Amino acid sequence: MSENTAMNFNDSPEELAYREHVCQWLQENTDEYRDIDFQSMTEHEELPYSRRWQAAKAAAGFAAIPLASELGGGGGTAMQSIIFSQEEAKYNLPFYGYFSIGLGMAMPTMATFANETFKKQLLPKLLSGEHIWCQLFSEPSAGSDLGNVRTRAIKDSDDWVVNGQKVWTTQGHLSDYGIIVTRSDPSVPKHKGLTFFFLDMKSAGVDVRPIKQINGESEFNEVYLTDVRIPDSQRLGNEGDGWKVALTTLMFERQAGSEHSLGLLEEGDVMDFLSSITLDGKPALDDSYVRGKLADWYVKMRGLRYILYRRLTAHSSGSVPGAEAAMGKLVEAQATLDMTRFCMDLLDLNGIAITGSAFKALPKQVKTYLKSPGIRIAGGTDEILRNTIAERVLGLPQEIRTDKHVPFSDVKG
Amino acid sequence: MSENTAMNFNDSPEELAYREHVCQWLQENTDEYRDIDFQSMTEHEELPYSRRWQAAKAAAGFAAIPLASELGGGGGTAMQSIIFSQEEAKYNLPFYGYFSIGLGMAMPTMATFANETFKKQLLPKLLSGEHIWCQLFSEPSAGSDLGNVRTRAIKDSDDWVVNGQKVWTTQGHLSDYGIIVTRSDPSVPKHKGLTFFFLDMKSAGVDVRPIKQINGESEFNEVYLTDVRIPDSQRLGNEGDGWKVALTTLMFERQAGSEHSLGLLEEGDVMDFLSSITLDGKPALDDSYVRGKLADWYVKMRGLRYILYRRLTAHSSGSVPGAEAAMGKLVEAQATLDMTRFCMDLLDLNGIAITGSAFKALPKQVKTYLKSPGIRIAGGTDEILRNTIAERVLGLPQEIRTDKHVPFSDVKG
Amino acid sequence: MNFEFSADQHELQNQLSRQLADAFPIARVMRVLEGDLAERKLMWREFVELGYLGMAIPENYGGVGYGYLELCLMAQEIGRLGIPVPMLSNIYLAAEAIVQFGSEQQKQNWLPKILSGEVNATFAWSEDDNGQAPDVINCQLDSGLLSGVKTPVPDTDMADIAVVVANGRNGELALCLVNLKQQGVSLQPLEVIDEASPHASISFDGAMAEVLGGVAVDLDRLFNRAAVLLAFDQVGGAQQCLEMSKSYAAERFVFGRAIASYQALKHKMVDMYVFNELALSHGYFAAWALENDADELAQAAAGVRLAAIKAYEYAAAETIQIHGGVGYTWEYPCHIYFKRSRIAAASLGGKRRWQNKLVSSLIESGATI
Amino acid sequence: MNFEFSADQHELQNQLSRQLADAFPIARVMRVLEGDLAERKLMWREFVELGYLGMAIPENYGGVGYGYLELCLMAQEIGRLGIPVPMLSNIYLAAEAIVQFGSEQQKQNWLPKILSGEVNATFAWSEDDNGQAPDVINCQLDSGLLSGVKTPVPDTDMADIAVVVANGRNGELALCLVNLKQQGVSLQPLEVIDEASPHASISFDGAMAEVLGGVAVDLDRLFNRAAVLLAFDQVGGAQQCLEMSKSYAAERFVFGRAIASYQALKHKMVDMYVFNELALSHGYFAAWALENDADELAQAAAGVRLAAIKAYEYAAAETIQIHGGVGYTWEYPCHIYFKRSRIAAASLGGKRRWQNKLVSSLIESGATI
Repeated sequence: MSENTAMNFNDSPEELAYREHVCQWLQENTDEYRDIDFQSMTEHEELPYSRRWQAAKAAAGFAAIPLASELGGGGGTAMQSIIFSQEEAKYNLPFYGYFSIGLGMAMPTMATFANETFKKQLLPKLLSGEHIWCQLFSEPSAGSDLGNVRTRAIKDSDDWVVNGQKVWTTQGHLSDYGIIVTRSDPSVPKHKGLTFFFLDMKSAGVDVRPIKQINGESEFNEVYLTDVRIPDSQRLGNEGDGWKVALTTLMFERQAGSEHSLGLLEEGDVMDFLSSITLDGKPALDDSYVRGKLADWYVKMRGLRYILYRRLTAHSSGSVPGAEAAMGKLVEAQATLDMTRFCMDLLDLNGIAITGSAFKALPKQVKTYLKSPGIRIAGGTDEILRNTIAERVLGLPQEIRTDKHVPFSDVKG
Repeated sequence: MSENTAMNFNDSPEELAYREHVCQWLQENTDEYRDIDFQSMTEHEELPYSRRWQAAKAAAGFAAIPLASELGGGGGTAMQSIIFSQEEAKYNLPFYGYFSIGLGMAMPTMATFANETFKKQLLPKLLSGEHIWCQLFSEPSAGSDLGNVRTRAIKDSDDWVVNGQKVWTTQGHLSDYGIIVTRSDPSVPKHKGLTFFFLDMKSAGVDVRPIKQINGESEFNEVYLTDVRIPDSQRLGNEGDGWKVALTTLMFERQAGSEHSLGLLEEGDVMDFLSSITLDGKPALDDSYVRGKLADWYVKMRGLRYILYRRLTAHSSGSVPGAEAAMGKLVEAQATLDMTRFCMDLLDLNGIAITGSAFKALPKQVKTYLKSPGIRIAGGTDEILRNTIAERVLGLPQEIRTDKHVPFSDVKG
Repeated sequence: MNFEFSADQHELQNQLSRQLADAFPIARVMRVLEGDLAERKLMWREFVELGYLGMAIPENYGGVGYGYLELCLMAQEIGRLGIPVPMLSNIYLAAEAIVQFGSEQQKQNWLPKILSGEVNATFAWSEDDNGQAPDVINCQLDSGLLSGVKTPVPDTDMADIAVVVANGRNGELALCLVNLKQQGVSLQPLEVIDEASPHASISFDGAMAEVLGGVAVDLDRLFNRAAVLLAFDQVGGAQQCLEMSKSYAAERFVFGRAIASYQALKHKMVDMYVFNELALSHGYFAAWALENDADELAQAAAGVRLAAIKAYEYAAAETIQIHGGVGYTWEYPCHIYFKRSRIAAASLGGKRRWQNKLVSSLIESGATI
Repeated sequence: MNFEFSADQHELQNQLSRQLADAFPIARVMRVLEGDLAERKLMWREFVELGYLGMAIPENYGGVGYGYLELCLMAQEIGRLGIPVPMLSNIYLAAEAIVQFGSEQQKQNWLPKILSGEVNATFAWSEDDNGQAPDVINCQLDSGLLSGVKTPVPDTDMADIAVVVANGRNGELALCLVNLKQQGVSLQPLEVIDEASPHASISFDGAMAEVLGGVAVDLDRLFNRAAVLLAFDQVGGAQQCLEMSKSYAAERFVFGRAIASYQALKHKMVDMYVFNELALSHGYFAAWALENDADELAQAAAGVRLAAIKAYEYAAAETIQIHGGVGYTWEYPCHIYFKRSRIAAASLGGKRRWQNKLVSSLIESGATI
């Protein structure tokens, strides 16, 4: 329920104070990055800068602002986190997304389920960027249907022996640690026989292979696990409770992710581009076809921002973000593809060139063209997100399921 | 398979000869209707004219051109039927759709399944417009799912006693005869216990009640059947074969219907309207927003016409129209609503007025606004049509069905 | 930053929701659609008597003295129930025009009468001109006499007076108050797509008219303010369409399953939900801008108007589709919303006009999408 | 009226389909995407040797002497298999320009060389100008010497000569033939979104150029003709995307069911099918107009181009979506089509330009939608 305070679209006095604090800290701590061209660096060239920036944020309490302090976070508000992100975005800084799976998923899960020794040993290094973490959930036949995990874990004295294949492992090739869902008992229905661990990615038998994407880059990996031994002490949650632990992790992810938009094609990119070109000799922004499209996207993109603000207010008053957070990605992913195509189209044949374009704003759009199909899939396809919203927000009935209540070993597919 | 003749978008010599024949006949036989204002007539005022026109067409062999002669039709080609329709549309004539269910569905079904006495007695009067026929298929819980029919037929010596309720009966209130699907055996699975009849709509116990639509008109009816006796001689097909007979009827309907588009918002209406107005002081057709929309609709509406032409050529060489005919209604129904809204929108508040508009073309669009939701439903909703195309044209698997192979009396809903 | 109505405001909304649902059941709305305009007048009188009409108007003019945030929430509840009361023409436009542009004396003279229901006002801006330019007005005001034709004018079954958009003698836009019950004013009722929303052409032939405030008025500002309020009505209607869809789809079985379990309909309802949430969230921002008379009002109003048109038109058409055949019958309430959604989309000017306003305001303010 | 290709034409298409599938398996296409341009040259040589290149060109110029209907069907098969051969620049534009506008001697000189693969031509029209007006060309042809920059120019990895759109001395549009292997011509390769479709900037600095035919040429006519042929390539690609989607969806199980049984994906594939059929059917009309040089060509070309852009872009994006994660990997062939679909959408100018052309031709001809 909302507080009994007036709706206010501007910073409250407390927020303003926090913003000033953030601004001052950023001013004092970002000089060393200001003139570095991170865009043209390789991952390995950039990573040391990223770690350094992350360590600075951790030392100053900005590394995990909204995460509860008992989970290792800053215990701040979601609004503070947004304020920090808004201000941080104004500076030239190295990419710090390497740490987001660790901070958003691994850290709260570890804080909830790991023993004290591991927490003390690992969480500070996670927070400071010394360690990179990944998550090993998806498999070739367990994407939308996470319950379909086949990677097998068999108990062997104090260890578990794990065999199988994981896929879509973001930053797997850089990771020190990972969290993983395995099948420990195939004789019970699919959601009941899973067990959750964390593992050292340097363990024997872990083979990380980059997946080449359609844009030629490799952000994801396949991870082959061959007789990988995981100590039972690295089990998170009870044997057979892997599904529940995974849901908890995903809920943490949703909380962490709910504050940000994809930002592939950032606000202003489209407007800037359209301001810079002419059509048939007149400014593109005078053209009524262009204006109509622009208005459509404004309604979507700006609407998502307002939805986010509403969620933040709700979050600030203690409510947990529900599946309606899926809406943001659903709308933005499609809009990104549409905006991208539209911008490219207005330039005729010049719209296909990544280099050599006279239009400064465009290479970003062109690169986004090859990324946008991926964002409509990663983290839940449009169709899965619609199912989620239909069932969890609108309360509509589930699809008929033929794979429930039967032993996993009997499920088709 | 196509003939080995060159693609030709113009009339062949035979077609040209037929067109000339049609043109001449129309010129000679339409004078009496030329100056009559049918638009402002009531149904009962117009109907005698409609019957007279239908009788004239029947006498000249134009009443059911494409229907096989063994089914009572003209035995002509689909192309001839199109040519006749194209030329007929150029004249001011009374509405002749009253006879289309009779000609398209009842006549071929009767010709296939009724006994010789009935055929001799009834088909000529159907063809000449003396009798109007309706079909009694849908029920309150048997719309998309025709197999769900509950209207009960119980054998009683040489008669069947029929009780139940039918709905969406077009022209039911005008009809002399109807064809009807009933459930004769609820103890077998849903598609197996149906039996098909024709009945005299003046029989005791037949109560026809018009359904008021959202536009205030009533094209459809509910028909309540209370102890209606139908002689067994009026059974069409075997007892329990009602599903098969109904599918045959629907196939005939598809053949008859496949040659025409909905034509609610006819070609040219939108273009005419846009040519007649200005936006911000400039011709609407100069506006690039308007041009973009117009181009989109051209692609759809003109594309449908070319699809129709392709189907006609296929039809001419003997192939039976498949479920791809569903595509026409699917695309046109949505496009009609969109075009309608768009035209109304450009006139701001003037776009809501049926009378009093300065823009001659508009009242048609405004009336279409209140009709278009109906055409997205009648004859199969968008969703059912997509299922049909998916399963019958693309060969994709059916939905999981829980209502097959169980006695109808046990089916939920 | 607090992007939520207050607890008190939500409580007021709940209370309104209950009161209005009790007083104006769908059967009464249907009676109006059937052409029973006496019922409409009765509903309006009862609505006035509930005492919320002057929600955003100061108490010294007969108002309740809440604010625009509360008025937005009331609009949402009216829209949800599809109640055929003349809020847009009478309150969001005419009364608001008097508040914004009227002299002190005009406010004191007219507002209490309007808010008590003693006088019903309407707002006449549209003209039957092929020019389709927003600012091309042919009605002429000269020495206190008004001549020209306004069409369509809403709610003419009830209106006693009209606030009319006209050209002043020097060519500036002027608003004037005209008593409709005088010689020199004649009404010609029009058939429009919504039977519950009577409109007419009004001819003025040298009718006496009282100029509102100074001669040059900022009509855009008035339309922006009304657009925010109308958008809440639209969102309320769209939300109700989703609710009706959910209920019907849960109860209707086809092929042995509730139709709500089919992905085609589930995903359609998700799309409704998404459009509704986008519109509602634009509404939050616009309501704040309206209440605070913020610089962002023009942009916020255009944004919420476009979002609300989209949401309502989609929801109203698709709830008919989800209902199938019965959705197309007069008996089911879907058409109340299908008709209202179109009237709302047209009432302050169509989509293209607001797209242009939005982009112009983006360019002016240097804002980005 | 006969709205179908002849039995012979369909037989030719089947034969082509088999031959091309045998000769150019997807693995070879993938090799080109990996940057192996030698493989691309090899594929082109093999393609030339199949002997169909001059499908629509008279035998006395080294052609095969079929017609444009057959060339359309070949384009469809090339598009279906995503073969990275330079048909648009070399055959549909450059060779066609020589056929349409060249002198008899130019035809005899150049066409046999192009059709035998002895000389590869490209077509250079685009310039890097913010003006974005179709007819604003800055390249200047003066006394047989060409100066200016064309960018992007397609298929520059193979091209020996280019047909270049330039301004003649009197300001009329001119086409000229330029040997690219001469001093005064320099190439700057560009990175574009499709690795299998090399493009470059070409600077001409007083390069020797041979004017094609008379000086003023009807460039629209050439683009209209090429648009029809390219559209068949696009439709072939779109159809292949649907086929890949159907196969994958039949084999992939989620929640215990083939994903092809979920309505969300079934209906998506139906939408692909509908867009494809609309485009193909516009294609039939346009192919007829092309073959018969009908008055309707301009309208038919714009119609099929817009329909084909829509169909291909939808199918190529949605086949990735239906494939899920693997669809976004390099390993699966979806991206061949996703990239080709965008290059095709840009290659003869974007959607807005063709919308304008379509509506202009509708207005001119008094046609209706």
